[in-house]
Amino acid sequence: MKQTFFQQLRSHFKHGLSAELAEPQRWVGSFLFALTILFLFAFALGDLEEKMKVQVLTAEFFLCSFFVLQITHLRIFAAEEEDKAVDIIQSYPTVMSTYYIAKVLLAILFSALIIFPFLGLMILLHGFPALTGKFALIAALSVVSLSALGVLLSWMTQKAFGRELLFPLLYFPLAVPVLLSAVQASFCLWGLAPEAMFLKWLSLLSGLCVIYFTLGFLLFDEITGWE
Amino acid sequence: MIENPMLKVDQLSFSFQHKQLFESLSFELKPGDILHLKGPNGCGKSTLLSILAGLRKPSSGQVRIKSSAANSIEARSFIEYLPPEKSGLFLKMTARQNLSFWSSLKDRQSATGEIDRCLRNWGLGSAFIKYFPTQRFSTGMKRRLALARISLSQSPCFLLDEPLNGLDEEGVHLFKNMLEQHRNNGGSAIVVSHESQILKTLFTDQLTLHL
Amino acid sequence: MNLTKKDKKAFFLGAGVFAALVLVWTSAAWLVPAEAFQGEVYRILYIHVPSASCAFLCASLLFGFSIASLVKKSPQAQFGLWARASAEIGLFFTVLTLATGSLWGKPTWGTWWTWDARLTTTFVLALLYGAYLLLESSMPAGILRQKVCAVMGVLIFADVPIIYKSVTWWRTLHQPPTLNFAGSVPMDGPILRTLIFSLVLCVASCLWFVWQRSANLRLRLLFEDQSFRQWRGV
Amino acid sequence: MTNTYITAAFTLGLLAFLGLALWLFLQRSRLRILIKTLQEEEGERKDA
Repeated sequence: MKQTFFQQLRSHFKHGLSAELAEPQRWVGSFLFALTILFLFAFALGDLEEKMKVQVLTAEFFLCSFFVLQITHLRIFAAEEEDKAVDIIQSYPTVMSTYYIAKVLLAILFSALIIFPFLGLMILLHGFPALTGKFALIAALSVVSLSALGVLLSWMTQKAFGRELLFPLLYFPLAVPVLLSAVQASFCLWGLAPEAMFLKWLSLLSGLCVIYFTLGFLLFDEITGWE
Repeated sequence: MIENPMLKVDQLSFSFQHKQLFESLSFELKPGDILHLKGPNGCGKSTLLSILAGLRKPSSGQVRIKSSAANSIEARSFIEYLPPEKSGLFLKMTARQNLSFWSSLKDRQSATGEIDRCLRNWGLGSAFIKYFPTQRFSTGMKRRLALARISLSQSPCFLLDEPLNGLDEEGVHLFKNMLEQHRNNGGSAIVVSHESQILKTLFTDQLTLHL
Repeated sequence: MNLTKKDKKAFFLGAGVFAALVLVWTSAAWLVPAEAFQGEVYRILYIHVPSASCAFLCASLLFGFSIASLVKKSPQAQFGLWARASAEIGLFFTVLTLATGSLWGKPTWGTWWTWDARLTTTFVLALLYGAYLLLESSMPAGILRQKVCAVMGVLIFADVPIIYKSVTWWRTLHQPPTLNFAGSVPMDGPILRTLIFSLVLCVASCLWFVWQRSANLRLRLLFEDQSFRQWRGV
Repeated sequence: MTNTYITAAFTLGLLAFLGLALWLFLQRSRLRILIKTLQEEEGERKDA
């Protein structure tokens, strides 16, 4: 009666999707957060010289996506924790790594749902020159690697006291290389950094995706089940 | 041929922050047995059930479910666990979504017809229940939905912690029928409950934990 | 003062290492000949480089103990305590590295803090150690805490080289590393010897600190168990 | 001017090491005392 890997992955993902859709206020909240960032920067931007403007807009974009990701990851297990469905999932014959992968995919889906429209708005309103495939690739890679990391940390801190304070303190230092390479890679796009470095930063970003995903995939089993 | 026991516990002991809950506990559960777990509050009944459900690691001793360790995937496919206070539901989702998720996890993929019949059996068949999130259910109805999940799964071994809390007359009656049917089909169960008079007829043997 | 004989021996050994360190550092600070380009201020290297290496050594110690506590399932093995001790001592050495780094930066670059590749990496490492200790203190004692902290230890170790690589790429655009471990500073004769001496002694004292701190943690655990058992009248 | 930074760095290093060793030493002796009083208590309880 043992389910295959993909069957369980599908049922976790399908169920998680309807769980997220059943509770829209969670990710609508972070969309409103993104809008506030958009307006704040619009007030503060003024008329900067072109090179400076691009730098500030890049900072705005990655600052906002980092916090949207953090809000999403902090609440990713809320549906299960509410009525202790987590215990039932762990008492069921679930392959916990499929549960991890399903949650990471959901985190990526719902944060991308907020971050990419936000990017569209920035391009429209501020003339942010990010309408290139390369920048979309950078944004996608950083969302994926941060989601793989965020879901793992969110499960780890589930039973900790003062979780809302602890989670960002764990999340930020581990996210430094992702944010750094994302910002520097996008600077290469606009001539603020040597062109040759773009591929290096991209390889580092994708390396981070692989590392955080495999670590999460392997280590997730260790922190579930018999606690 | 003596059938191999459904669940075998030997020399199990558990201490939580230096408080010894139980010491070298051994018992067996054969198919068709309904064990009543009794004992004063705080003697570790719920802890014992969570160990058997593979949620907690015992300090020492072994738990074998159909000859595989309690926290292995094979063992988990045989048991069905009901937590004491909370019923383990997705509160923002409807009763149908809850049941279809749990059945898909146990490779049963029960069709909506089967789910609806199960809901009707437990008196949860009305339209209101089909379309509204379970957070609007009363405790009794939540308990019935959790018991519906357990009966739908048809796993051989049930671990039920205070199944009757919140249930009304009809609920208790439905639960007794389910347990009886489960026993006749060769299933086994461990029940932690304080209303032992109501369920006395169903229990085959009992185990008392002391403080 | 009723330390056992074993304690006295351990602290005596520690005092010996410390005395040797005092000797090497005082000679490094004043006696060893000045370096051609930077004059006197390069001497801070003798304390900055060893403490930085100890900071990164503690990261690998933390990694080793985390893997051990993940693999070894026996609850008695106190790898969790060793991991925590190495994280605490690691934090101590990262702060020391940052302090000596900025003391070295002031005369060389005229500012207390520069986003130099190694300083930034050490700064992030300090954040990681702080995060690890905060995670451990905010979870109830038990097997889950041990496993979660071990996972954090693995994440830290996996992250340090990546941080170092990315920060070095980032900083080399603006100003090439004037001094790195192998070093543009001509390493020969007395300079190299003193550096190796202070490095060896610094590593020795780091291991000693980790060892003593974990012994204290084990002792406290023993005291807690015993007092609780006594209170329970077991 | 520069050697003030050197002396500052080295004294900081040595003081830090000394402080840490001292902290460990005091902690160790405090724990030993606590455990001793515990054992004495245990002894008294056994005799009583």
